[in-house]
Amino acid sequence: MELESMYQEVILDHYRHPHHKGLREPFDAQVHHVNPVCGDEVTLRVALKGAGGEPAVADVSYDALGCSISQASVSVLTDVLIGRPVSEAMEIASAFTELMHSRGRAEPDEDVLGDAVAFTGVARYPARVKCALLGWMAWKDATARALAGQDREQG
Amino acid sequence: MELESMYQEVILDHYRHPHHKGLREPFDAQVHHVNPVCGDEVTLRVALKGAGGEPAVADVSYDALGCSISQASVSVLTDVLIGRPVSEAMEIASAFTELMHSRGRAEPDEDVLGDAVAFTGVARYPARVKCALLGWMAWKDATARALAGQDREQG
Amino acid sequence: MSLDVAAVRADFPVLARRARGGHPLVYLDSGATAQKPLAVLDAERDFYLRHNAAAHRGAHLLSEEATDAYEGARARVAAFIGADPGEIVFTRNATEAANLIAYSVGNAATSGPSGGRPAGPAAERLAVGPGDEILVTELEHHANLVPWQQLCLRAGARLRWFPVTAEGRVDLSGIGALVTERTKVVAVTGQSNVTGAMPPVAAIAAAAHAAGALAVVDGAQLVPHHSVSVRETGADLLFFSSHKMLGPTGIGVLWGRREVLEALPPFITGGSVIEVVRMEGSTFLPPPQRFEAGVPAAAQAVGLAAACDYLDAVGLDAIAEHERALTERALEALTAIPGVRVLGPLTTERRGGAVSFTVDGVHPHDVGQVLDELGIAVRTGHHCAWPLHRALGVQASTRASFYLYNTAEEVDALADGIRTAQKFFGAG
Amino acid sequence: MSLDVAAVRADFPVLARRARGGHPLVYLDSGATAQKPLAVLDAERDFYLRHNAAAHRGAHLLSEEATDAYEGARARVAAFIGADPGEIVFTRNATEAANLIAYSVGNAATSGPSGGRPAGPAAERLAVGPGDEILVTELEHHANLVPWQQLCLRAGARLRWFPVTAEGRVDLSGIGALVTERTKVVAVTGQSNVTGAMPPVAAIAAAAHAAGALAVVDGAQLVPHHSVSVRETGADLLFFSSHKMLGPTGIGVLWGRREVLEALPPFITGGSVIEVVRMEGSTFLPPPQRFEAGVPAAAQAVGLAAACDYLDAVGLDAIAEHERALTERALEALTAIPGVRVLGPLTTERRGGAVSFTVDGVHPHDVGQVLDELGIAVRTGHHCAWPLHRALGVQASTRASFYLYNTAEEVDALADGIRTAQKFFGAG
Ligand SMILES: Cc1ncc(COP(=O)(O)O)c(C=O)c1O
Ligand SMILES: Cc1ncc(COP(=O)(O)O)c(C=O)c1O
Repeated sequence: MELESMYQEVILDHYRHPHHKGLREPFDAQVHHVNPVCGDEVTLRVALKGAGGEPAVADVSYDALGCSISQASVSVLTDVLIGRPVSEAMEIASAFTELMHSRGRAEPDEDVLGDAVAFTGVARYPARVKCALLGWMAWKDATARALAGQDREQG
Repeated sequence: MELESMYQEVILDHYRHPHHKGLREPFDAQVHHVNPVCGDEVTLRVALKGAGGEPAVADVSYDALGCSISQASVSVLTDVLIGRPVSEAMEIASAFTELMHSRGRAEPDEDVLGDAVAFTGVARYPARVKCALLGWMAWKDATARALAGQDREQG
Repeated sequence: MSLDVAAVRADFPVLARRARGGHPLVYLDSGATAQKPLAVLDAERDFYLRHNAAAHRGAHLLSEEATDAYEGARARVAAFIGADPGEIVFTRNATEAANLIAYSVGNAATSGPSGGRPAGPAAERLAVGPGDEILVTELEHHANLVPWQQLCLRAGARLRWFPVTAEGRVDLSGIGALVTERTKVVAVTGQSNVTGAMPPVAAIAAAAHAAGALAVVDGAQLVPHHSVSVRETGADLLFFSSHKMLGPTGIGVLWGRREVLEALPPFITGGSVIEVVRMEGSTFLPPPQRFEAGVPAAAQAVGLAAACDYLDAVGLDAIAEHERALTERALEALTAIPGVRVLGPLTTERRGGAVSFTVDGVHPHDVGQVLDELGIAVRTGHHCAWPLHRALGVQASTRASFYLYNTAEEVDALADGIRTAQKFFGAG
Repeated sequence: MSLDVAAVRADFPVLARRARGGHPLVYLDSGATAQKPLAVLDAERDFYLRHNAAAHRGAHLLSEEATDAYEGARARVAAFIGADPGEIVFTRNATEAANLIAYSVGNAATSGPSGGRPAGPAAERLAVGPGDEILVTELEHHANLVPWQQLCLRAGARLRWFPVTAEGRVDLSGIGALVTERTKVVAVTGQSNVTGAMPPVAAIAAAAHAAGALAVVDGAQLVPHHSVSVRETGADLLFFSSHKMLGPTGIGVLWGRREVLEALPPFITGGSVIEVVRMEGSTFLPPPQRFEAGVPAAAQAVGLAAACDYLDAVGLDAIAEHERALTERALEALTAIPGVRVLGPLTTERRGGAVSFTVDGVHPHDVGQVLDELGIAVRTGHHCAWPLHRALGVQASTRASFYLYNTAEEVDALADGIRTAQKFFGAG
């Protein structure tokens, strides 16, 4: 079966034992994203810290309902992004998005993506790409809002 | 050419020299019918007379814009229907309608239809059936209105 | 009456293809769209190769032939559901047909059926405006729900609905309070695409009529699978899609009782629907022309007519019985698997062949993925019936749906596949 | 660049058939609908035979393939007109696309683009209500006229129009008075289906934009015959039909600038267009999904993409030049016949290949009948442009329209046929 190449052990581990799960204080922005096909949803919070002028990802916390791919993906995200400067995190998110749209033909860079390379096999299943990206899209959205300070107006 | 079988001499004669053309007084009902495909139109008036209880077609007058088939058909109509008891005229109109929907496969009854049998060939051309029926539909409509006395309310 | 599945399958070349991992394709997604027999593809191609022209838009030989083919298809579809040809409107799909009705009753406030200003009690009875109510059910496919929500937004009307029972059927207990003199339209599915439930449409239609409301039936899952005589449904309007009944994509059908269609103002306008056009305003033709704007989808109509021929040749009753047997087998097999919950009725009584289920501990997407890897095509998600899923307390489900070409072995493969998924994810 | 007509014709089997009286078919009615090359029919059939499934409605192999085919078709059509794939909405036909726009700007009064209540200056700029004006031309096909009339009826807005010149072109002399701050939409044809006139759409669009109005172009006769880059037209929205450009019936295209599509609320709603659905209300996806409700016409999209491939392989510029030469020949031949009046411009400058004419003393229906008897297929009537005919002082006309597969000999046959008709009816 090809299943193992899609559901890498890393993915199943994160699915069964998600990291950084739960919504935490403090946070600078919170978003709620939905996959319109299946109703999978994620509520995601971002807290930033200004380290020497360069903002960095202080915390990412979340609550999510969904399939193994969407759950594992957001869990991996927190491992990979927390602690990074925002600019670097954005680059990783872009690399991940690109990887997911590669149809499985891209050579992922493990130095950049860390555990997220495990999702390379998912990219061969276009219908699942949205699952893998759900949390990442939410993170990008929340971070953009946090940076724009929009959260303050929206409460 | 097959044209001659469609455009019978009778049809071309009526087209070039239409009978009973022009709008006349008195009349009991007037209608205006249009062929939505080509804009052909006919304004048609019916005058009835009550001959011993049985109403009859006293006059049919009209003004028409259209192709040879629609023009000739309304001209033939006046020849065939004027003077008949309404019930008989309605039967003739039904027979003509049926003939036109026969796809040219019907055996028309010349005793009933008179010159209108000349349109048998037209029935093989579905797109022209509407042309041939334009005046007849108008006549049926006008006669129904005349019978219902609707004209009085509508002026 | 019985059905020779092997003979049927031979008419559907796609069923012989291999799916993922070289597995034979097990197509259990006919509820989304059906496969097409060669006869349908041949009919469509033959039309293009020999008679293609704009139907109703010319007086030359080809356009006569195209018009005959198109109108012949209308008559064929009418016969298929026991209607008159003049009561059949070709639409883009079932969804467009639902929107046609919703927009038309909204338009009735400003437009008469033939154009101009609305007038008379018929127009008033139809027109939907502020204070009026539209009644649907919580089981509806989005196609028979969202257009009504949007109508209510535009018209200032109110949407109400019958709730769903735990068994996935329409709960009619509140019908007395729900159908009132404010109700303008009662729109209900003939067969749920999720639970398979077949609501008593005739009774619902009767209640609608008693209140002076229009009865609309979503026949998208009904017409492909049962012998339907539209008059027996009691409906005023009923719609369905070609692509779910072996026909081409790109065409759907709206049936309406003649008097109802005659009273409805146009929806989509342009060429072919008009009587007279002036810059200042236009008047409209009687139905069905009034509702078919633009060059029609003649080739698709011809393909749909061929699908009707095919279905009638196999026999709708034989098909329904075949599906019933498959559904029964599936219900038995699935309920026997620990951790599997079927979302609809557990018997085949007043129930069609959509079998949706959840698997404890395995998300529907993951169930579907394992099945796909085994060559088994099912649908995962909310199947365009999100409120129904919410009402049943689940976020999403996996759905197997059956048609005339499916076999008992395929049902067994489904059950085996579910067990494989459970094992893979360490559940069950 | 030149075009090998014989090679092209070999790809269209229908052109080899015999018409009435055993005459070879001379198909001069491509303005109504075009014939289809085998490549288009093969592409559609291949889709059904190998990849048929509901696009965007499943996670299994077939539905992935169907989605890829459908989205690939969208990208192909986008490339054909120099647009981004996200700006392409598949509709039922050009007519439905025009209605989509007309209904959507009407809906903008009560609905925001993603659902909910409308808000913000973008919504206000779009929404059409009482006191607003829609501007069209007297040349329009009913598809780009009647939907606007109906919008005005619903919204209490006012329809205004550019008149037509004696030559059959748009008379722009009054543009200063016609385009005002009340103008919400300016909708104009890219090429008249009757006179062939090609209005200066970029200039009209610029005037519309200066007044803050939307510029809509009916590309139904433009896109099939010229290399079109939508951005150069200046339009905000432009639509056309597949069946007039060698593609299948049952599908059309609406192109819109991204910001414009994003600001427009949904028209037809149901499955596939939604983000979240609750019984209480729904929210909608971004374009193009927002505008494509229901299972899409995937097979037809694939066929249309194949038609784009075919047209690009022959070359749009070569096709335009070929048609220009045929049109020139036709204009010369027809104007040389006493009693024949051509209804459009008499040169090929800013003029496409629709040649409509009247024959003194012979009604268009009778001209068409004689031509049909000679195997020549033309269109007779008002060609869904009744106001234009009225403005030109004629009740109806006969129209010959050309495409890549027509020949100079066919043009000559047309002229001979007209003379035969004159002789038969003793005219001219
Ligand atoms: C200029 C023009 N606009 C719009 C249309 C409508 O196209 P359709 O009938 O395919 O919707 C046509 C053709 O009928 C046309 O020629
Ligand atoms: C019950 C039901 N209604 C309506 C529809 C809509 O059909 P379509 O998408 O062909 O318009 C579907 C299928 O998608 C359905 O299952």
